[in-house]
Amino acid sequence: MEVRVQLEDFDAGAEISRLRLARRDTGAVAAFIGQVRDINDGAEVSTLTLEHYPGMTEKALQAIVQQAATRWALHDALVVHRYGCLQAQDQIVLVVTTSPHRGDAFSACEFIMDYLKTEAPFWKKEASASGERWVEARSSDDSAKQRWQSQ
Amino acid sequence: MEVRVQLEDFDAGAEISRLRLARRDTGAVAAFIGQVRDINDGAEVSTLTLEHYPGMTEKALQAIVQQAATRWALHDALVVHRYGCLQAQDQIVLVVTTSPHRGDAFSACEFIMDYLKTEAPFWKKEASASGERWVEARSSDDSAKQRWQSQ
Amino acid sequence: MQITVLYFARLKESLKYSTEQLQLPAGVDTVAALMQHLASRGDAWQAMFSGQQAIRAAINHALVGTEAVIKAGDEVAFFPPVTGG
Amino acid sequence: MQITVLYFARLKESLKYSTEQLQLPAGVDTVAALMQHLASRGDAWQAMFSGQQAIRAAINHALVGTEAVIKAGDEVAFFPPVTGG
Repeated sequence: MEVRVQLEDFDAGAEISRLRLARRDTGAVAAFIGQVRDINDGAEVSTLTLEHYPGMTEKALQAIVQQAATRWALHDALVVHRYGCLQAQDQIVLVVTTSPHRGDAFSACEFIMDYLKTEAPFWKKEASASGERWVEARSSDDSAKQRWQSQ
Repeated sequence: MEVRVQLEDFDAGAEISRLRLARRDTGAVAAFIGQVRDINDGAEVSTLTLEHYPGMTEKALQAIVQQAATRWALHDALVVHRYGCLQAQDQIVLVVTTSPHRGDAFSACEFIMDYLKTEAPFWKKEASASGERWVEARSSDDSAKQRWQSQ
Repeated sequence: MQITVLYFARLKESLKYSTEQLQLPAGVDTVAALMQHLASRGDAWQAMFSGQQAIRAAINHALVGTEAVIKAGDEVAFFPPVTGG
Repeated sequence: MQITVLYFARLKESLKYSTEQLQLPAGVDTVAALMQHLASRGDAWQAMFSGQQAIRAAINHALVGTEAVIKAGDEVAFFPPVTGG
Protein backbone atom coordinates (compact mmCIF):
# COMPACT_ATOMS: atom_id res chain seq x y z
CA MET A 1 0.00 0.00 0.00
CA GLU A 2 1.80 3.10 -1.21
CA VAL A 3 0.91 6.78 -1.13
CA ARG A 4 2.87 9.53 -2.89
CA VAL A 5 2.28 13.29 -2.87
CA GLN A 6 4.52 14.89 -5.46
CA LEU A 7 5.17 17.88 -7.72
CA GLU A 8 6.19 15.75 -10.73
CA ASP A 9 3.92 14.08 -13.24
CA PHE A 10 3.52 10.29 -13.13
CA ASP A 11 3.42 7.49 -15.71
CA ALA A 12 0.00 5.94 -15.11
CA GLY A 13 0.61 3.05 -17.52
CA ALA A 14 3.88 2.09 -15.83
CA GLU A 15 2.35 2.24 -12.34
CA ILE A 16 -0.64 0.14 -13.41
CA SER A 17 1.64 -2.48 -15.01
CA ARG A 18 3.86 -2.60 -11.94
CA LEU A 19 0.93 -3.35 -9.61
CA ARG A 20 -0.67 -5.76 -12.07
CA LEU A 21 2.49 -7.84 -12.46
CA ALA A 22 3.49 -7.83 -8.78
CA ARG A 23 1.44 -10.93 -7.96
CA ARG A 24 0.58 -13.93 -10.12
CA ASP A 25 -2.73 -14.43 -8.28
CA THR A 26 -3.98 -10.93 -9.17
CA GLY A 27 -6.94 -11.17 -11.53
CA ALA A 28 -8.33 -7.63 -11.45
CA VAL A 29 -6.83 -4.15 -11.68
CA ALA A 30 -8.98 -1.04 -11.32
CA ALA A 31 -7.54 2.40 -11.96
CA PHE A 32 -8.69 5.99 -11.86
CA ILE A 33 -7.02 9.11 -13.24
CA GLY A 34 -8.23 12.62 -12.51
CA GLN A 35 -7.06 15.35 -14.86
CA VAL A 36 -7.42 19.14 -15.09
CA ARG A 37 -10.36 20.13 -17.30
CA ASP A 38 -10.17 23.25 -19.47
CA ILE A 39 -13.60 24.27 -18.18
CA ASN A 40 -15.05 24.16 -14.65
CA ASP A 41 -18.53 25.38 -13.74
CA GLY A 42 -18.72 27.04 -17.16
CA ALA A 43 -15.54 29.14 -16.80
CA GLU A 44 -12.41 28.56 -18.86
CA VAL A 45 -9.49 27.46 -16.70
CA SER A 46 -5.93 28.42 -17.62
CA THR A 47 -4.10 27.00 -14.59
CA LEU A 48 -5.01 25.04 -11.49
CA THR A 49 -2.82 25.34 -8.40
CA LEU A 50 -2.98 22.60 -5.79
CA GLU A 51 -1.95 23.33 -2.22
CA HIS A 52 -1.59 20.61 0.39
CA TYR A 53 -0.60 20.11 4.02
CA PRO A 54 2.76 18.29 3.98
CA GLY A 55 2.77 15.57 6.60
CA MET A 56 -0.95 15.46 7.16
CA THR A 57 -1.85 14.81 3.52
CA GLU A 58 0.25 11.65 3.33
CA LYS A 59 -1.18 10.40 6.62
CA ALA A 60 -4.75 11.06 5.52
CA LEU A 61 -4.21 9.18 2.25
CA GLN A 62 -2.55 6.29 4.04
CA ALA A 63 -5.48 6.05 6.47
CA ILE A 64 -7.96 5.98 3.56
CA VAL A 65 -6.02 3.23 1.78
CA GLN A 66 -5.78 1.18 4.99
CA GLN A 67 -9.52 1.50 5.50
CA ALA A 68 -10.11 0.23 1.94
CA ALA A 69 -7.78 -2.72 2.61
CA THR A 70 -9.86 -3.61 5.67
CA ARG A 71 -13.13 -3.56 3.75
CA TRP A 72 -12.10 -5.38 0.56
CA ALA A 73 -9.77 -8.22 -0.47
CA LEU A 74 -6.95 -6.14 -1.93
CA HIS A 75 -3.54 -7.30 -3.07
CA ASP A 76 -2.26 -3.76 -3.29
CA ALA A 77 -3.30 -0.13 -3.66
CA LEU A 78 -1.47 2.94 -4.87
CA VAL A 79 -2.35 6.63 -4.64
CA VAL A 80 -0.29 9.29 -6.39
CA HIS A 81 -1.50 12.89 -6.01
CA ARG A 82 0.23 15.96 -7.39
CA TYR A 83 0.47 19.47 -5.98
CA GLY A 84 1.72 22.72 -7.52
CA CYS A 85 0.68 24.53 -10.67
CA LEU A 86 -1.07 22.40 -13.31
CA GLN A 87 -2.59 23.09 -16.71
CA ALA A 88 -5.49 21.65 -18.70
CA GLN A 89 -5.04 17.90 -19.30
CA ASP A 90 -2.33 17.58 -16.66
CA GLN A 91 -2.84 14.50 -14.50
CA ILE A 92 -3.86 15.30 -10.90
CA VAL A 93 -4.38 11.96 -9.22
CA LEU A 94 -3.93 8.25 -9.87
CA VAL A 95 -5.51 5.46 -7.83
CA VAL A 96 -4.77 1.82 -8.64
CA THR A 97 -6.14 -1.22 -6.80
CA THR A 98 -5.42 -4.90 -7.41
CA SER A 99 -7.40 -7.88 -6.20
CA PRO A 100 -8.24 -11.49 -7.08
CA HIS A 101 -11.72 -10.32 -8.19
CA ARG A 102 -13.10 -7.29 -9.98
CA GLY A 103 -15.80 -6.30 -7.48
CA ASP A 104 -13.25 -5.65 -4.74
CA ALA A 105 -10.88 -3.78 -7.06
CA PHE A 106 -13.67 -1.51 -8.34
CA SER A 107 -15.21 -0.77 -4.94
CA ALA A 108 -11.88 -0.06 -3.25
CA CYS A 109 -10.76 2.25 -6.07
CA GLU A 110 -13.96 4.31 -5.99
CA PHE A 111 -14.01 4.34 -2.16
CA ILE A 112 -10.46 5.72 -2.08
CA MET A 113 -11.38 8.49 -4.54
CA ASP A 114 -14.58 9.41 -2.65
CA TYR A 115 -12.74 9.63 0.68
CA LEU A 116 -9.78 11.45 -0.83
CA LYS A 117 -12.20 14.09 -2.17
CA THR A 118 -13.56 14.85 1.31
CA GLU A 119 -10.77 13.95 3.77
CA ALA A 120 -7.37 14.51 2.17
CA PRO A 121 -6.08 18.08 2.72
CA PHE A 122 -5.73 19.44 -0.81
CA TRP A 123 -7.11 22.76 -2.02
CA LYS A 124 -7.54 23.90 -5.61
CA LYS A 125 -7.24 27.43 -6.91
CA GLU A 126 -8.25 28.15 -10.48
CA ALA A 127 -6.83 30.93 -12.61
CA SER A 128 -8.72 32.13 -15.68
CA ALA A 129 -8.95 35.28 -17.78
CA SER A 130 -11.27 36.74 -15.13
CA GLY A 131 -8.84 36.18 -12.27
CA GLU A 132 -8.18 33.63 -9.55
CA ARG A 133 -10.67 31.80 -7.36
CA TRP A 134 -10.56 29.02 -4.78
CA VAL A 135 -12.61 26.01 -5.88
CA GLU A 136 -15.60 25.44 -3.57
CA ALA A 137 -16.16 22.03 -2.00
CA ARG A 138 -19.12 20.20 -3.55
CA SER A 139 -21.96 18.70 -1.57
CA SER A 140 -22.06 15.91 -4.17
CA ASP A 141 -18.67 14.81 -2.85
CA ASP A 142 -20.11 14.51 0.65
CA SER A 143 -22.98 12.37 -0.59
CA ALA A 144 -20.59 10.20 -2.62
CA LYS A 145 -18.70 9.50 0.61
CA GLN A 146 -21.85 8.90 2.66
CA ARG A 147 -22.92 6.10 0.33
CA TRP A 148 -20.10 3.96 1.74
CA GLN A 149 -21.18 4.55 5.33
CA SER A 150 -24.66 3.12 4.88
CA GLN A 151 -23.41 -0.11 3.32
CA MET B 1 -17.03 4.20 -28.52
CA GLU B 2 -14.71 1.46 -29.72
CA VAL B 3 -14.74 -2.29 -29.30
CA ARG B 4 -11.91 -4.63 -30.34
CA VAL B 5 -11.71 -8.42 -30.12
CA GLN B 6 -8.17 -9.51 -30.90
CA LEU B 7 -5.51 -12.19 -30.58
CA GLU B 8 -2.70 -9.72 -29.82
CA ASP B 9 -1.84 -8.18 -26.47
CA PHE B 10 -2.63 -4.50 -25.90
CA ASP B 11 -0.82 -1.55 -24.32
CA ALA B 12 -3.18 -0.51 -21.53
CA GLY B 13 -1.18 2.61 -20.65
CA ALA B 14 -1.19 3.87 -24.24
CA GLU B 15 -4.94 3.24 -24.65
CA ILE B 16 -5.73 5.00 -21.36
CA SER B 17 -3.59 8.02 -22.35
CA ARG B 18 -5.19 8.20 -25.77
CA LEU B 19 -8.72 8.36 -24.34
CA ARG B 20 -7.66 10.72 -21.53
CA LEU B 21 -6.09 13.23 -23.93
CA ALA B 22 -8.80 13.06 -26.61
CA ARG B 23 -10.92 15.78 -25.01
CA ARG B 24 -9.87 18.80 -22.97
CA ASP B 25 -13.11 18.72 -20.97
CA THR B 26 -12.48 15.18 -19.72
CA GLY B 27 -11.88 15.19 -15.96
CA ALA B 28 -12.16 11.51 -15.08
CA VAL B 29 -10.77 8.29 -16.53
CA ALA B 30 -11.70 4.90 -15.09
CA ALA B 31 -10.00 1.74 -16.29
CA PHE B 32 -10.17 -1.96 -15.61
CA ILE B 33 -7.76 -4.71 -16.62
CA GLY B 34 -8.51 -8.41 -16.20
CA GLN B 35 -5.56 -10.76 -16.29
CA VAL B 36 -5.02 -14.54 -16.15
CA ARG B 37 -4.39 -15.73 -12.59
CA ASP B 38 -2.01 -18.63 -11.93
CA ILE B 39 -4.66 -20.19 -9.67
CA ASN B 40 -8.43 -20.53 -10.17
CA ASP B 41 -10.75 -22.27 -7.69
CA GLY B 42 -7.67 -23.70 -5.98
CA ALA B 43 -6.14 -25.35 -9.06
CA GLU B 44 -2.93 -24.20 -10.71
CA VAL B 45 -3.55 -22.91 -14.22
CA SER B 46 -0.92 -23.34 -16.92
CA THR B 47 -2.84 -21.90 -19.90
CA LEU B 48 -6.22 -20.33 -20.48
CA THR B 49 -7.80 -20.57 -23.92
CA LEU B 50 -10.50 -18.08 -24.84
CA GLU B 51 -13.00 -18.92 -27.55
CA HIS B 52 -15.44 -16.38 -28.93
CA TYR B 53 -18.19 -16.03 -31.56
CA PRO B 54 -16.76 -13.80 -34.30
CA GLY B 55 -19.39 -11.30 -35.40
CA MET B 56 -21.69 -11.72 -32.42
CA THR B 57 -19.05 -10.94 -29.79
CA GLU B 58 -18.28 -7.53 -31.29
CA LYS B 59 -21.99 -6.72 -31.59
CA ALA B 60 -22.67 -7.77 -28.00
CA LEU B 61 -19.82 -5.59 -26.70
CA GLN B 62 -20.95 -2.65 -28.81
CA ALA B 63 -24.50 -3.00 -27.44
CA ILE B 64 -23.18 -3.03 -23.84
CA VAL B 65 -21.07 0.07 -24.44
CA GLN B 66 -24.00 1.88 -26.06
CA GLN B 67 -26.19 1.04 -23.10
CA ALA B 68 -23.57 2.48 -20.73
CA ALA B 69 -23.42 5.66 -22.85
CA THR B 70 -27.18 6.03 -22.50
CA ARG B 71 -27.10 5.70 -18.72
CA TRP B 72 -24.07 7.88 -17.90
CA ALA B 73 -22.43 11.07 -19.19
CA LEU B 74 -19.54 9.50 -21.08
CA HIS B 75 -17.05 11.19 -23.38
CA ASP B 76 -15.78 7.86 -24.66
CA ALA B 77 -15.49 4.17 -23.85
CA LEU B 78 -13.15 1.46 -25.08
CA VAL B 79 -13.30 -2.31 -24.72
CA VAL B 80 -10.42 -4.54 -25.85
CA HIS B 81 -10.86 -8.27 -25.26
CA ARG B 82 -8.44 -10.98 -26.32
CA TYR B 83 -9.08 -14.53 -27.50
CA GLY B 84 -6.72 -17.47 -28.08
CA CYS B 85 -4.24 -19.14 -25.77
CA LEU B 86 -3.09 -17.06 -22.78
CA GLN B 87 -0.77 -17.68 -19.83
CA ALA B 88 -0.63 -16.48 -16.23
CA GLN B 89 -0.39 -12.67 -16.03
CA ASP B 90 -1.42 -12.20 -19.65
CA GLN B 91 -3.94 -9.41 -20.03
CA ILE B 92 -7.45 -10.61 -21.00
CA VAL B 93 -9.60 -7.50 -21.12
CA LEU B 94 -9.31 -3.72 -20.90
CA VAL B 95 -12.20 -1.33 -20.31
CA VAL B 96 -11.62 2.44 -20.28
CA THR B 97 -14.29 5.10 -19.76
CA THR B 98 -13.90 8.88 -19.80
CA SER B 99 -16.29 11.49 -18.45
CA PRO B 100 -16.40 15.00 -17.01
CA HIS B 101 -16.97 13.47 -13.54
CA ARG B 102 -15.67 10.43 -11.68
CA GLY B 103 -19.02 8.92 -10.65
CA ASP B 104 -20.07 8.39 -14.27
CA ALA B 105 -16.68 7.04 -15.33
CA PHE B 106 -16.61 4.51 -12.45
CA SER B 107 -20.21 3.32 -12.86
CA ALA B 108 -19.98 2.94 -16.63
CA CYS B 109 -16.68 1.02 -16.39
CA GLU B 110 -18.03 -1.45 -13.81
CA PHE B 111 -21.35 -1.77 -15.66
CA ILE B 112 -19.54 -2.68 -18.89
CA MET B 113 -17.49 -5.35 -17.08
CA ASP B 114 -20.54 -6.82 -15.33
CA TYR B 115 -22.51 -7.05 -18.57
CA LEU B 116 -19.53 -8.35 -20.54
CA LYS B 117 -19.20 -11.17 -17.98
CA THR B 118 -22.77 -12.36 -18.59
CA GLU B 119 -23.67 -11.29 -22.15
CA ALA B 120 -20.57 -11.27 -24.35
CA PRO B 121 -19.98 -14.66 -26.01
CA PHE B 122 -16.56 -15.69 -24.68
CA TRP B 123 -15.73 -19.07 -23.16
CA LYS B 124 -12.68 -19.98 -21.11
CA LYS B 125 -10.95 -23.35 -21.00
CA GLU B 126 -8.25 -23.91 -18.43
CA ALA B 127 -5.35 -26.32 -18.81
CA SER B 128 -3.44 -27.50 -15.74
CA ALA B 129 -1.32 -30.50 -14.74
CA SER B 130 -4.56 -32.43 -14.17
CA GLY B 131 -5.93 -31.79 -17.67
CA GLU B 132 -8.31 -29.39 -19.38
CA ARG B 133 -11.65 -28.07 -18.15
CA TRP B 134 -14.19 -25.51 -19.30
CA VAL B 135 -14.61 -22.73 -16.75
CA GLU B 136 -18.13 -22.73 -15.25
CA ALA B 137 -20.22 -19.55 -15.27
CA ARG B 138 -20.54 -18.00 -11.79
CA SER B 139 -23.83 -17.06 -10.20
CA SER B 140 -21.98 -14.10 -8.60
CA ASP B 141 -21.64 -12.67 -12.12
CA ASP B 142 -25.41 -12.83 -12.58
CA SER B 143 -25.99 -11.00 -9.31
CA ALA B 144 -23.37 -8.38 -10.22
CA LYS B 145 -25.33 -7.69 -13.39
CA GLN B 146 -28.72 -7.67 -11.65
CA ARG B 147 -27.58 -4.86 -9.33
CA TRP B 148 -27.74 -2.49 -12.30
CA GLN B 149 -31.27 -3.50 -13.19
CA SER B 150 -32.76 -2.51 -9.85
CA GLN B 151 -31.25 0.99 -9.90
CA MET C 1 -36.48 -24.28 -44.61
CA GLN C 2 -32.68 -24.17 -44.48
CA ILE C 3 -30.71 -22.55 -41.64
CA THR C 4 -27.11 -22.44 -40.42
CA VAL C 5 -26.41 -23.81 -36.93
CA LEU C 6 -23.25 -23.00 -34.96
CA TYR C 7 -21.94 -24.69 -31.81
CA PHE C 8 -19.39 -23.22 -29.40
CA ALA C 9 -17.13 -24.21 -26.51
CA ARG C 10 -18.23 -27.38 -24.64
CA LEU C 11 -20.98 -28.06 -27.19
CA LYS C 12 -18.59 -27.88 -30.13
CA GLU C 13 -16.24 -30.29 -28.38
CA SER C 14 -18.88 -32.81 -27.32
CA LEU C 15 -20.79 -32.77 -30.60
CA LYS C 16 -17.64 -32.59 -32.72
CA TYR C 17 -19.48 -30.06 -34.87
CA SER C 18 -18.76 -26.36 -35.11
CA THR C 19 -21.22 -25.50 -37.87
CA GLU C 20 -23.73 -27.17 -40.17
CA GLN C 21 -26.30 -26.29 -42.80
CA LEU C 22 -29.58 -27.79 -41.65
CA GLN C 23 -32.84 -28.46 -43.55
CA LEU C 24 -35.56 -28.16 -40.88
CA PRO C 25 -38.56 -30.53 -41.02
CA ALA C 26 -41.97 -28.84 -41.18
CA GLY C 27 -43.15 -27.73 -37.73
CA VAL C 28 -39.64 -27.13 -36.38
CA ASP C 29 -39.71 -23.34 -36.29
CA THR C 30 -38.70 -22.30 -32.75
CA VAL C 31 -35.48 -22.64 -30.78
CA ALA C 32 -37.20 -25.10 -28.43
CA ALA C 33 -38.35 -27.26 -31.34
CA LEU C 34 -34.89 -27.15 -32.91
CA MET C 35 -33.33 -28.27 -29.61
CA GLN C 36 -35.76 -31.20 -29.44
CA HIS C 37 -34.96 -32.05 -33.06
CA LEU C 38 -31.21 -32.01 -32.33
CA ALA C 39 -31.64 -34.06 -29.12
CA SER C 40 -33.34 -36.77 -31.21
CA ARG C 41 -30.00 -37.44 -32.93
CA GLY C 42 -29.10 -39.38 -29.75
CA ASP C 43 -25.84 -39.80 -27.79
CA ALA C 44 -23.95 -36.54 -27.25
CA TRP C 45 -26.82 -34.62 -28.90
CA GLN C 46 -29.33 -36.06 -26.51
CA ALA C 47 -27.05 -35.26 -23.56
CA MET C 48 -26.56 -31.65 -24.68
CA PHE C 49 -30.08 -30.72 -25.78
CA SER C 50 -32.39 -32.62 -23.46
CA GLY C 51 -32.38 -29.92 -20.80
CA GLN C 52 -29.82 -31.06 -18.18
CA GLN C 53 -27.16 -28.69 -19.54
CA ALA C 54 -27.52 -24.94 -19.34
CA ILE C 55 -27.59 -23.78 -22.95
CA ARG C 56 -27.89 -20.32 -24.43
CA ALA C 57 -29.17 -19.63 -27.94
CA ALA C 58 -28.67 -16.75 -30.35
CA ILE C 59 -30.38 -16.00 -33.65
CA ASN C 60 -28.46 -13.81 -36.08
CA HIS C 61 -26.06 -12.68 -33.32
CA ALA C 62 -28.75 -11.73 -30.79
CA LEU C 63 -29.39 -13.71 -27.58
CA VAL C 64 -32.89 -15.23 -27.61
CA GLY C 65 -35.11 -17.38 -25.42
CA THR C 66 -36.25 -20.88 -26.42
CA GLU C 67 -39.61 -19.51 -27.57
CA ALA C 68 -37.92 -17.47 -30.35
CA VAL C 69 -39.11 -18.15 -33.90
CA ILE C 70 -36.64 -19.33 -36.54
CA LYS C 71 -36.91 -18.12 -40.14
CA ALA C 72 -35.33 -19.47 -43.32
CA GLY C 73 -31.70 -18.35 -43.70
CA ASP C 74 -31.26 -17.63 -39.99
CA GLU C 75 -27.94 -18.24 -38.25
CA VAL C 76 -28.77 -20.07 -35.02
CA ALA C 77 -26.04 -20.57 -32.40
CA PHE C 78 -25.93 -22.74 -29.28
CA PHE C 79 -23.40 -22.30 -26.47
CA PRO C 80 -22.90 -22.62 -22.70
CA PRO C 81 -23.30 -19.62 -20.35
CA VAL C 82 -20.49 -17.19 -21.16
CA THR C 83 -17.30 -16.89 -19.08
CA GLY C 84 -15.23 -14.07 -20.59
CA GLY C 85 -13.68 -11.04 -18.99
CA MET D 1 0.76 27.00 26.89
CA GLN D 2 2.45 27.34 23.53
CA ILE D 3 1.20 25.78 20.32
CA THR D 4 1.88 26.02 16.59
CA VAL D 5 -0.96 27.18 14.36
CA LEU D 6 -1.05 26.62 10.60
CA TYR D 7 -3.37 28.21 8.03
CA PHE D 8 -4.02 26.88 4.53
CA ALA D 9 -5.56 27.94 1.23
CA ARG D 10 -8.13 30.76 1.48
CA LEU D 11 -7.34 31.28 5.18
CA LYS D 12 -3.63 31.66 4.55
CA GLU D 13 -4.32 34.20 1.81
CA SER D 14 -6.87 36.27 3.76
CA LEU D 15 -4.93 36.26 7.04
CA LYS D 16 -1.55 36.66 5.33
CA TYR D 17 -0.26 34.09 7.81
CA SER D 18 0.80 30.54 7.03
CA THR D 19 2.12 29.62 10.46
CA GLU D 20 2.69 31.11 13.89
CA GLN D 21 3.84 30.13 17.36
CA LEU D 22 1.06 31.10 19.74
CA GLN D 23 1.02 31.51 23.53
CA LEU D 24 -2.54 30.65 24.56
CA PRO D 25 -4.20 32.61 27.39
CA ALA D 26 -5.46 30.52 30.30
CA GLY D 27 -8.88 28.98 29.52
CA VAL D 28 -8.28 28.72 25.78
CA ASP D 29 -7.91 24.96 25.52
CA THR D 30 -10.32 23.79 22.83
CA VAL D 31 -10.53 24.37 19.09
CA ALA D 32 -13.73 26.39 19.58
CA ALA D 33 -12.05 28.62 22.19
CA LEU D 34 -9.00 29.07 19.96
CA MET D 35 -11.23 30.13 17.06
CA GLN D 36 -12.97 32.70 19.28
CA HIS D 37 -9.57 33.92 20.44
CA LEU D 38 -8.37 34.31 16.85
CA ALA D 39 -11.63 36.04 15.78
CA SER D 40 -11.00 38.65 18.48
CA ARG D 41 -7.99 39.88 16.48
CA GLY D 42 -10.56 41.67 14.27
CA ASP D 43 -10.77 42.33 10.51
CA ALA D 44 -9.85 39.32 8.38
CA TRP D 45 -9.55 37.18 11.51
CA GLN D 46 -13.03 38.07 12.61
CA ALA D 47 -14.38 37.34 9.14
CA MET D 48 -12.68 33.94 9.01
CA PHE D 49 -13.31 32.65 12.53
CA SER D 50 -16.67 34.04 13.54
CA GLY D 51 -18.60 31.15 12.01
CA GLN D 52 -19.80 32.40 8.60
CA GLN D 53 -17.04 30.53 6.79
CA ALA D 54 -16.89 26.73 6.73
CA ILE D 55 -13.64 25.88 8.49
CA ARG D 56 -12.04 22.52 9.22
CA ALA D 57 -9.52 21.96 12.01
CA ALA D 58 -6.82 19.36 12.55
CA ILE D 59 -4.68 18.67 15.62
CA ASN D 60 -1.35 16.95 15.00
CA HIS D 61 -2.45 15.91 11.46
CA ALA D 62 -5.81 14.42 12.47
CA LEU D 63 -9.16 16.04 11.58
CA VAL D 64 -11.02 17.11 14.75
CA GLY D 65 -14.28 18.77 15.74
CA THR D 66 -14.41 22.16 17.47
CA GLU D 67 -14.87 20.47 20.86
CA ALA D 68 -11.39 18.90 20.60
CA VAL D 69 -8.98 19.72 23.44
CA ILE D 70 -5.66 21.41 22.69
CA LYS D 71 -2.51 20.49 24.63
CA ALA D 72 0.83 22.28 24.92
CA GLY D 73 3.05 21.67 21.89
CA ASP D 74 0.16 20.70 19.61
CA GLU D 75 0.18 21.58 15.93
CA VAL D 76 -3.26 23.02 15.19
CA ALA D 77 -4.27 23.65 11.58
CA PHE D 78 -7.22 25.55 10.10
CA PHE D 79 -8.36 25.23 6.50
CA PRO D 80 -11.44 25.31 4.23
CA PRO D 81 -13.26 22.09 3.20
CA VAL D 82 -10.89 20.13 0.97
CA THR D 83 -11.10 20.09 -2.83
CA GLY D 84 -8.42 17.69 -4.10
CA GLY D 85 -8.67 14.75 -6.50
